[in-house]
Amino acid sequence: MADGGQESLAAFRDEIADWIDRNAPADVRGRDFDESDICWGGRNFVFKSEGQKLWMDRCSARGLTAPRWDTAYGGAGFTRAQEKVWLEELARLRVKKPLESFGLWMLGPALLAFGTEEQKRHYLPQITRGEIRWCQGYSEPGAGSDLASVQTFGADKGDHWLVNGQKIWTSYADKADWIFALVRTDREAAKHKGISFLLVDMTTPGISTRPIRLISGKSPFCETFFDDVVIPKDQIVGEVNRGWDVAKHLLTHEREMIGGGGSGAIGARSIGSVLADGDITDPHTVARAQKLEIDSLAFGLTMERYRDLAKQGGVGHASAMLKYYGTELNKDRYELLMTAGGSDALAWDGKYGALAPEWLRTKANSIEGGTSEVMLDILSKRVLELPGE
Amino acid sequence: MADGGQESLAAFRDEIADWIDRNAPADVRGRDFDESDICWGGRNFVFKSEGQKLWMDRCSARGLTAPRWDTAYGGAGFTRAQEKVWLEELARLRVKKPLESFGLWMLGPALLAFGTEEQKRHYLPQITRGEIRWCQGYSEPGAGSDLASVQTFGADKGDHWLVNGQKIWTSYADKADWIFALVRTDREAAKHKGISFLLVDMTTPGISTRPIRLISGKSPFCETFFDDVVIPKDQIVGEVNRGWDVAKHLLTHEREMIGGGGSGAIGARSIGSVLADGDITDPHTVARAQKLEIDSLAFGLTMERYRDLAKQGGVGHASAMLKYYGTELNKDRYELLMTAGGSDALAWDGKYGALAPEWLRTKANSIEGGTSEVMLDILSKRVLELPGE
Amino acid sequence: MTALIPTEDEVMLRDAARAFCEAAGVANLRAVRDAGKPYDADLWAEMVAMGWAGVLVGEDEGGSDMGFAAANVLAEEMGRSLIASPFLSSAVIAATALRRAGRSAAAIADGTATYALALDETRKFAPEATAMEARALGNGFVLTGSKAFVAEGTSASRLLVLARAEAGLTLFDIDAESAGLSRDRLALVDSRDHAALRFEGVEATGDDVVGEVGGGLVALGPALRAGQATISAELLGLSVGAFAMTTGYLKERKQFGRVIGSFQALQHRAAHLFSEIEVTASAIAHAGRMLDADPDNADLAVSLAKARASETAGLAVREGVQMHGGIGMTDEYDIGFYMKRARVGAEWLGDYGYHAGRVAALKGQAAA
Amino acid sequence: MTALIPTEDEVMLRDAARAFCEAAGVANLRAVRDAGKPYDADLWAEMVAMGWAGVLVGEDEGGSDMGFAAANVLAEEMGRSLIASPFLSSAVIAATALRRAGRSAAAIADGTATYALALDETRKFAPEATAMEARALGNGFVLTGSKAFVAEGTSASRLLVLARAEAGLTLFDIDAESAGLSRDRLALVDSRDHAALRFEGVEATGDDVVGEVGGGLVALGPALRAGQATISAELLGLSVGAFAMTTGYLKERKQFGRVIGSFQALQHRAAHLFSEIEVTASAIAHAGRMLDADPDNADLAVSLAKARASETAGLAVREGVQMHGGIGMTDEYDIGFYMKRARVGAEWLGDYGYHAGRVAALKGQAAA
Repeated sequence: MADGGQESLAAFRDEIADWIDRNAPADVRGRDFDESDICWGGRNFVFKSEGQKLWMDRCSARGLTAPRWDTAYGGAGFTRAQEKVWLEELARLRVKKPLESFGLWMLGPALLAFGTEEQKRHYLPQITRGEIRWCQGYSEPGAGSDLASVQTFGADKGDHWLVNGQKIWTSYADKADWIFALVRTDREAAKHKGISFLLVDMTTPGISTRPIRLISGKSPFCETFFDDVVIPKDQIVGEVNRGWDVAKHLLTHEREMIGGGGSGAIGARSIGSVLADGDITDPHTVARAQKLEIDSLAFGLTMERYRDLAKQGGVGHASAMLKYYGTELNKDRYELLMTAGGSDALAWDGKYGALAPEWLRTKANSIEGGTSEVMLDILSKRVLELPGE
Repeated sequence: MADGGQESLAAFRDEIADWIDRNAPADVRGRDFDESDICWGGRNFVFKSEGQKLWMDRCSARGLTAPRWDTAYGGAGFTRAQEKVWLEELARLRVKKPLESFGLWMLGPALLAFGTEEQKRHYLPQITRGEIRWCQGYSEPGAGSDLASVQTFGADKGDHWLVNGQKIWTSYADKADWIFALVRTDREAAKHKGISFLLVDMTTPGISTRPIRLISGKSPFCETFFDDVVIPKDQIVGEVNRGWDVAKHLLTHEREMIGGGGSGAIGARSIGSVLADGDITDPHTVARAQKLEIDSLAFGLTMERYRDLAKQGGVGHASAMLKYYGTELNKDRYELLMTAGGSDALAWDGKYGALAPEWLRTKANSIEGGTSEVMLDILSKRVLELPGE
Repeated sequence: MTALIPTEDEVMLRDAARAFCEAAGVANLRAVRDAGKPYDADLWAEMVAMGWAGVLVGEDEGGSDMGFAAANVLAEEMGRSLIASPFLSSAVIAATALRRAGRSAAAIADGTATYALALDETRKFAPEATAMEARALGNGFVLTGSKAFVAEGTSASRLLVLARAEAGLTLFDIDAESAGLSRDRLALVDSRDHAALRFEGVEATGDDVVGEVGGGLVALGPALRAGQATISAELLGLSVGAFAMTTGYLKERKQFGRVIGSFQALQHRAAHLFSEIEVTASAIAHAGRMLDADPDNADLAVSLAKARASETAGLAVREGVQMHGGIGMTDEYDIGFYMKRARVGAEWLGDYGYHAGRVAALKGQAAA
Repeated sequence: MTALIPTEDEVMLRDAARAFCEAAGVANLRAVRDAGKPYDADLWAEMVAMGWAGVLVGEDEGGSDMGFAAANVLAEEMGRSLIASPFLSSAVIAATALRRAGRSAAAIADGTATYALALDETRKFAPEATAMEARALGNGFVLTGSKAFVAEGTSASRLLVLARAEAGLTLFDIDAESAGLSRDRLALVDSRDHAALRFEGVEATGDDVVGEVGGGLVALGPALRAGQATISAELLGLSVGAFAMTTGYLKERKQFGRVIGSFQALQHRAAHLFSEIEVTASAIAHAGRMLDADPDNADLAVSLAKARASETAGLAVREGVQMHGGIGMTDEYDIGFYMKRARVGAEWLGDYGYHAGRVAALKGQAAA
């Protein structure tokens, strides 16, 4: 389909709407979806309904699970404008997305940028068809914000690496089929220079996982252990010891996903939903609620303005501001919700549902995907150009 | 007078009260005093009234302008307890203090600690009699918080130093008779090692002063210029190139004077005085006023608690907390007063008097006597023992 | 009034309490949680044996009668290590109420009884708005209604209940196993014992009234002040404990090739938090002294303490979790327990807004 | 609605305005102050010549009619360099009021008249509470009362005055030299032209009424929104100017042997301030767009802008002075001028609390 003007886009809209309407089963339509409705795919995935599986299969057959990817790799070859129309029509018709996954969000873009043609043709269609579910192996205990301090080591054994070490914060590692991981392959090189970006089948002997319990309760996060794991040499993306380039590329991607706290990814309850009972009149809580409303509105406009700026040529490192401000704002919002909710808000599962665990979970907003402190460092050094020590 | 128990202290109280009552002229009694009532002494001082001079002379004849100094140096040889009684009785009888000066507060203590016997006998009585008014020459343009980066240089000319350079923030330099100043006397030595503490007659050829106008209006501060100023070698306190020891001693003293923002030295209007009209009901201002009240009360108790701690053996560097917290609190107080005062508070001299210039003046609270940043550095390194870079 | 620093006796008490509480540590609360227990009964028995349960009970009743400042010392140390126990509800609040009303508190001191305070009916602390009905029946009363947020509510053997009789609010001292009373455990974030209570025609006799019929707030006043001061002390201890854990971590954790405590931005935030804790400590010390010296005029001191302590604890735990980074988010690490207890403690017996309003009202009166 | 980033035209306007305002610089305000003048008349004449005075006046009346977003661009640049002029009072507020009422604003566009808005009577912005009397007399009115805080009050040749007639609040357009009117200069901290006005039987004709008798708030509404948005833009520019001065200083000033901008604690505070300024800039951009696209529904956007701008400017100047240290306290250095203007700008046309309350009320309606 050509990258046409408004006219052909309107025709495209009709066409895609019609296709959705004809193909989306009842199970994936017309109601409020929650987290349990997400289709993650993969070998072990338990579909919520037959319709969920049918919808994924029908979409992937048309390349619609990765609409902007080339048809050669299982995509639909859409333009950005067409992808937008597809998503708009899904929303309008109240039909849920066919597939979500770290493969689509992260590994795919990395392979498209750094993979060999062979890798693209092998791995990408597995992702678009929902056959293989990926997880991400970056962080390590003791690394924290300093992601490049990778200790997991792959010893060069000729035709394979022998990997030992430990990853942490590997979301859904216990459910994933493969993992893409940063592994140190040269201990002598400078910190950022000796890392490789490896692809590993989770069923390889020597890999084990353990879920992490958070202060907010159960979580999708795991620890993942590598104990003499054999990884063939062709399971690398990019060059040996140049994995940091791939990782940086993906981190930028990730930051954009997590940022923008006031809405979207992080999710946010409205203050009114808890304050509305009208029995909270003390000036401290009222003033905080008003300020939060103001700051949230202005932050929402800022996300909009930055999208406009991005279209015009990019915002560069200033996007770190969105991550910083949005996550701090979201934490403030939940602190206020807890105050407004009073003793009714203190239960793990009470009058306001899971408000308390949500509140605790927001505390990670300003840690994951780059801490607030790292964001402020980026802003001061890259944007304000304040000198190093 | 012996350092007696409660009984002899009671007798002392009667005696001193009786003496005050018989000797204090009407001019120095029984009304609210303001800054213009302060007796600073010195060659050029214009006494506000005959009684003001009489009271200074009568007190100094009894050593009461420096009650705790030895009688050999013009003091009264009081114990700390006796001095407290003297001050209490002055307050009770609503009689003002006979003399205030940098000589009493700062140079005197420095001479007592570091001066020769000859210097003490020469300079201290001039101070207690209000004959010589001193000012302080520490800061330099470009030095700021880094007091030891003294650039004013005294070249060794055998029997004298030839001094060139510039001081800033020399309070009342335009009214003072002598200045005590930090002068670099060795450019080769380490930063803190090549400084001497010199005493200089302001009438010495080559010294000039210029008042500094602040954002809040006129101020007692001056710039003081040294242009080939000849300073005899005996006008030094302590050893050559060891002036930093003297300065450090005095800085501790100064910090204690400036600290404790909520009351005393810095002065503070009550919020009620401006908020009381009752037309300010917005939750933001009300919440800020309530919080300020809470924090001020708790800070007042903290000053009390630290005094108790000090009596028990000292608080060490934790006193930097009082300077930090008190001055920040006072700035908050004046920001709130300006909000509460609305447009009536915006005038240089309006419904609330000099509220606006007072507000602007508070901005210096967290700069002078060690910035808030320096205080936080002291707390983190000396009290919390967090490591250096 | 005694100075705002601890007396020699208080220093000794503090040192002993600290050693005891640190030996149990946060591990004790974790074990209590994992076992689904209200608190560690053996640990509480030891506290009783040390005289802590009787800290506010007269010596004639077997108490140690050490006073409110001493109770604060104990609560602060429990807060540092997050020790769960009926100390505040029973040994502080109930003991004070019973003693002031001339009733025996011997069972509290010797540990044969523990009390809970059944007061809050809505999500915010508002004693004056109590709606639970106490209908007169013969010489006694019948209690009907519900209580929403009762600390130690499932484990207490007795309850102090505020209810509305015809003559006004009245405080009752009843058996927690009374007929018509049901207690539902609330699973709150701090993993301690809380319950929602339903009273369906629970009978009380005239002897069960604490103080005067219609004088419930008078009877409860001194107990509330004591409880508010002591939860403030616990929150102060909690702040100190979280802060110590955090500065400890700052000194050992390395990132980007250096100890993170060497980063000046974190240093200044830590120094600021230190300052807030110090200022709050003064308010707590003052509240303890006022309660011992002039309890009926301690309202301002107590509200000042509770407002400061609630706010400071919030800051201490937020900075604590953030400065710990990812590890601070894991249940395996202790800092999250501090955050959860700080939240509940900030809410209980009046939040920041409630006590800030009290301070403003009381200062307004003083100025008038 | 147009995107929240400047159009090409706006970029050109901004660049031209920036060059002009920076050439004058804070030195211009300093000279105005030291000479005791309300503003630099020559500079204002140049602005008029460039079409700035007519930015909101129709082309049929000799205006440049560029719209509200453009007025914001100009105000932001004036704020950056603290240029004093009658721009807001005359070219924005009065021009909007007159134009909406179908009256001529030609004299504003060509600079032959400047206007002041005589509104506030007490220390806080409260148009609804206006008490000044407009007594009917024949076909006209007699105005009696006082106005407390009138920007450009001594220099304006004409006044917009809100007063209370029998039919309700009414807006008048009168000669500033009318008999019975006295104007006393207020020496406010920002060194700009402000006055207190006394009206003692000042006569106005029916023709002097802007809009309808009794419809004063209707007539004033669009003008107030425009003025509130534009003072917000000025405050944003002021924040940006103060911040640029501060980061410049951080990069050059040395202490303890290093550039102070290398201290991480200052870096993080600067980065936070940068974030606040960026977020406020979005609110200002949005208000400009809303006023151009849908002015009668711009209340929320305008109050959002004024609340954010007032708060951000306060933070920018407090950090500015503190980070400059001692030199920032001296009159010789410019940063203090920013602090003073920020204070007056935060107060004028409604402070943070006023506009926060408006936002809450308007959002409440929207949700209902």
